[in-house]
Amino acid sequence: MTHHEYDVVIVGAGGAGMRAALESSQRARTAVLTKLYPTRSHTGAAQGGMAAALANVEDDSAEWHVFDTIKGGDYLVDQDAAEILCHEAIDAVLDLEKMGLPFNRTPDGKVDQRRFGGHTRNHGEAAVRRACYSADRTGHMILQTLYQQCIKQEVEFFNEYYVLDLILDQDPQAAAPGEEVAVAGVVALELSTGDIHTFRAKSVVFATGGAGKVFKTTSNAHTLTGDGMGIALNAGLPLEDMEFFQFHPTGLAGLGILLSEAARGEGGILRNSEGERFMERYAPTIKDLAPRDMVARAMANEVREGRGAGPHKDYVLLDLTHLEPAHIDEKLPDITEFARTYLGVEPYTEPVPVYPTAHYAMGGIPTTVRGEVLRNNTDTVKGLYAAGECACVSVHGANRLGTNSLLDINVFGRRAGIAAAEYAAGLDEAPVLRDDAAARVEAVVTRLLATVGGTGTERVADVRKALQETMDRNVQVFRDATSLEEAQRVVAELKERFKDVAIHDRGRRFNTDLLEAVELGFLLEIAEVVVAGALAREESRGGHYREDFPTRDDENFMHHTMAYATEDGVRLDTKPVVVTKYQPMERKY
Amino acid sequence: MTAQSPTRPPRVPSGRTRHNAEKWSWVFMRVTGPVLLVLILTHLFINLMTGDGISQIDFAFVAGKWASPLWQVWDLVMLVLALLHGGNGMRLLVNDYAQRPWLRKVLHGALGVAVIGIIVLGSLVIFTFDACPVDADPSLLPSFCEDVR
Amino acid sequence: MSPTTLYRGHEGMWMWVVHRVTGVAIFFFLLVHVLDTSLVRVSPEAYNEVIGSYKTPLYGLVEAGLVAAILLHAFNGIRIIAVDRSTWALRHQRQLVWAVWIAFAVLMVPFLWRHLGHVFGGA
Amino acid sequence: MTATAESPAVGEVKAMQVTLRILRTNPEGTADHKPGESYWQEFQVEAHATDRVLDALHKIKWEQDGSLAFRRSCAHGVCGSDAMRINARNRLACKTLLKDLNPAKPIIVEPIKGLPVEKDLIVDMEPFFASYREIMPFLVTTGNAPARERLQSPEDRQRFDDTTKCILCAACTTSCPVFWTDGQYFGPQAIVGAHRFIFDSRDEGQWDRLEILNDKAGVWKCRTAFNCTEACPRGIEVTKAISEVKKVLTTGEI
Ligand SMILES: Cc1cc2nc3c(=O)[nH]c(=O)nc-3n(C[C@H](O)[C@H](O)[C@H](O)COP(=O)(O)OP(=O)(O)OC[C@H]3O[C@@H](n4cnc5c(N)ncnc54)[C@H](O)[C@@H]3O)c2cc1C
Ligand code: HEM
Ligand code: SF4
Ligand code: F3S
Ligand code: FES
Repeated sequence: MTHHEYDVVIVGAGGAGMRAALESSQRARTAVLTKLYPTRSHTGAAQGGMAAALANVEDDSAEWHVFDTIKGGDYLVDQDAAEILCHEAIDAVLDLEKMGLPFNRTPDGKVDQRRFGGHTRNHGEAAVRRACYSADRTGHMILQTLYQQCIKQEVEFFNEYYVLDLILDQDPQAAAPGEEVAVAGVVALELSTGDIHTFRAKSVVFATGGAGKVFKTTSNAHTLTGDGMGIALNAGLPLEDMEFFQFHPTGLAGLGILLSEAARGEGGILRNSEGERFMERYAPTIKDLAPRDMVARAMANEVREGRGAGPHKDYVLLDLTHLEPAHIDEKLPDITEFARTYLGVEPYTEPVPVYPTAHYAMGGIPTTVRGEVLRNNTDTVKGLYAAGECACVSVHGANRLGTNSLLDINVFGRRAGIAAAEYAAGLDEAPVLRDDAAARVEAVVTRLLATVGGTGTERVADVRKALQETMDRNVQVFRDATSLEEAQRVVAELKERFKDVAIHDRGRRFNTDLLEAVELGFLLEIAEVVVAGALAREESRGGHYREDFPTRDDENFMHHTMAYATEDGVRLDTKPVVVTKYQPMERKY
Repeated sequence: MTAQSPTRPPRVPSGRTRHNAEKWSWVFMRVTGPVLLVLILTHLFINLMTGDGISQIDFAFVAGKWASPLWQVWDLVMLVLALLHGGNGMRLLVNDYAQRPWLRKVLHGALGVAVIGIIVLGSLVIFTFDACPVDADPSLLPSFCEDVR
Repeated sequence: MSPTTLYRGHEGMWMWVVHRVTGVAIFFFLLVHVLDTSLVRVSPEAYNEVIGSYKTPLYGLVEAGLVAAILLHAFNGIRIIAVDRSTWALRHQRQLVWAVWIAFAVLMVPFLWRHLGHVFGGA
Repeated sequence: MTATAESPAVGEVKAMQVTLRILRTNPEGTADHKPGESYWQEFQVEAHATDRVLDALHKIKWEQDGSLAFRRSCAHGVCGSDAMRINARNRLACKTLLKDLNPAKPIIVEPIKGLPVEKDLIVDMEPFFASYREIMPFLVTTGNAPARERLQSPEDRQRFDDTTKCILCAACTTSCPVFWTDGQYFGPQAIVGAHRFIFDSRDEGQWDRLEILNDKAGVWKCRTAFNCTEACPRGIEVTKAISEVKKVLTTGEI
């Protein structure tokens, strides 16, 4: 076992982690731990763009952006956070440009902008061009640019170090309200050797990304298993609003690979089997560019009512055939290539089969606008920060607008990095790591490895597949009490089965078999929280749609969900929504 | 994998580049190549395709050719360029395959000696060549030797 | 040695191999060729004797191989230069490889016909 | 248990048997093999023609042999994790469909060549990333940053568009015969990485970068073998990028 000491430890090297690292490493001794090489992070898969009211091509204002974000999030957005997000957006984009990010340009050389769902002019009048982009690989460019800046700044990376546990100086659930709970460090597994490392740190920033792999059909990478969220939950911290999961309308049918909303921003049209542009019925003003939850539901509804295309009538069509091939090649080269490679469909001439795909966790580790992690509705954990998809500030509320996440990781990644470094600077010494800090990780690893060729009878892959299938079937775009209870039962059963999984790899080096088991553990915990939250929220709002409660119920549910893992299962609590300017209204487009 | 902190490359002052040896080697190969093409193909054509081809080659043939200063210069240029081009090509190969520094040194040395040695030898032969050595069997000599005598 | 397979590169990679191999072959031949030609400085007898010993069918074949090597190396060298200089050539490098082989064949066939005639046809 | 067949989206494709021959290496050894020894192992899996090689590898790992080690993340060709040698050519496992491989014959899967193998299909990427870091892959500017964005015309932006697509998968570098001969060569990826900045009108560090590439281990090592261009899963014209850098170095003009 190896021991390390740093001022700041950042877990995750996606957009949020590296943006934080750029700030923190200028101010404090910083280590970045990541289970993947930084450039493999899923930020690189983001396609469409990053929102900022630059007004480079059309009249726009940050205030309109704030309104769209709040309305898009079905009023569950904390409005103070949304104001920060949208006002700091402009500098966030300009900072990236100055770091070298190659945005597409307007003829006069400025950063070009395109339309995206839910982003409107003057509080909903018409779609506005607000998304700054780089073809259809904006996330790739952000990830590369941030990594390049990290190289320039000589940020210290620990690549392929898998963080398994967070060490606090006391149990946050046992601590009285107001009492100080502080972070002491993290424990990580070095994948190439199987060695366990402890990192003592004054501040820790979690930026571990999403948890899309709780679902079967997802745009998310195999590695997006909600580790950070799971670790926080295990450490006694709450997760916020986990029942809100975004289903992106246009995943490649059957595969879930994402085709960016930019396809519709550039003029693509959704059609059902009858060739009808059905979004005209659901959102007469902005049609195909309505927020994702609405489009996804509309699609699922078309399929349900028998207007789906294909042999099984189980998808709808994204039609790009009326666009110029040259325009497609310039603006959407990658996603059209996906359609060719994976479905054998030529988007120039044929419509592309699409169906909603699990995409984005609106919920996550609750934080303040400085990125400080909350351990209940009011108290923060000293020195602990979170940013990016694993965090919930909450700027996305019940439904995230497209392009607001790349924005989120930059704005709040930066804020978390600064706050973490400043906190570390004000602290003489980090809390001492308990002697048994690594014990829990050792125990987990040892327990799992002990099943090698031994007593375990379950396969990780089988349990995971059962989980993903039940989540797809029961907790997807449409939910109701029956489906959710079914999911709850299955997840509980799978948690039992998980205790009996066998690891087939006998070694310690690059034991990816072991990793998948650990990841499955996190997925199960997260699924449990998602389902519990969804069952309790007896209303429909944003990405959460209950068929048995099809309307929004501001009277009883205009609050965030806070979920805690306890001995006897998930404990749910609520947290008020911060409302500054915009009172909830009906959401129409 | 161990923790790595990226090392920044040593900064060189901005401006044009300084170490150009490999560049010139690259350019040299590309300049000499086409010249060699003309020189060698003509050489091959005259020696192997005209007259009796390969069977015609003997002392008299060589001596006959070198009686003309054109062919003397031709062969000399061809010799020098081919050796420099080939020698440099071999140097590139050594760089690619000989990993150990000492081996590289030895091979580079051997190459240098061979190339210089052969160039010197070849030039001497061409310039000090005597088409009609006095003590030779006249039947082996080019026909014009009779006039000389 | 680990039991890996041979990389299945395309024309470019194989022509790289050809260029290397022929370059080296020509180089070593050149060393020998200069040495034997130097014998003209020793005496006509010495030169003719050595050259005469080359006039066997076997050596005739070697000679043919050498010419083949030079032609291939030369034409491919031109292709490499073209590829470095023009984007068109770069994008059509595969077709150019075939052009190299065609040019090679066009010169090799008459040469072989003549040369092998001399080698095997007596004289 | 849950043995439901995955149903492909478009059209019905029937399942078939494919054989994968995988070059394996276990640093800790197995019952039959010494630590670090490489050996071939065959697996049969049930698959669809539209499946990717990555799906087949997952099937093996999930259903037959959990110890099979390989990297992967995004599963759709954008993260660069899973470059490997499939039927003796570098490709991304997640971008290679079985139907494009003649599944009647065994599919041969090996780690990429020229980097130390750590386990099965996992190689040590450190030397590769070290080369990338060496060419100063970041925008270099002097003077005060402007208040707004630096302007750049769409034409100037277009000049380096191709090389911005790189996902650092190493398929190019590890397919280059010159890279195999000696570990000295920076490799095509590093040149692609440098190209992306050299031709960026906003950058002022071009000549520092060019100086590095002008070195013994730099662009002049490239023998235009084109394996890199053919291997690049992002369709980057790698050899063209290298050639453009050579041109700048010989003409002195960017
Ligand atoms: C296909 C796709 C397209 C998208 N398009 C857009 C778009 O156009 N616009 C937009 O705004 N948003 C988009 N999004 C959403 C957005 O890309 C993500 O939400 C965002 O990139 C998340 O960034 P992150 O830094 O939080 O996490 P990630 O980039 O996922 O990074 C997570 C990091 O955490 C590390 N990590 C995870 N677990 C551990 C552990 N246990 N130990 C150590 N390290 C760990 C990983 O190695 C990785 O480095 C898209 C998402 C997807 C999937
Ligand atoms: C006949 C005309 C010739 C032409 C047009 C020619 C052209 C070239 C070119 C362009 C190169 C550089 C290749 C590269 O950098 O990728 C080269 C390399 C080389 N040449 Fe020639 N050449 C010719 C004759 C010769 C001769 C006569 C010899 C031997 C004496 C020779 C030996 C070599 C060698 C050894 C290399 C290095 C190969 C390598 O690095 O892979 N060449 N040639
Ligand atoms: S240039 Fe292409 S092959 Fe090479 S690392 Fe980049 S993406 Fe991979
Ligand atoms: S394969 Fe290698 S030799 Fe050059 S063209 Fe590509 S770098
Ligand atoms: S898994 Fe990401 S590129 Fe293949």
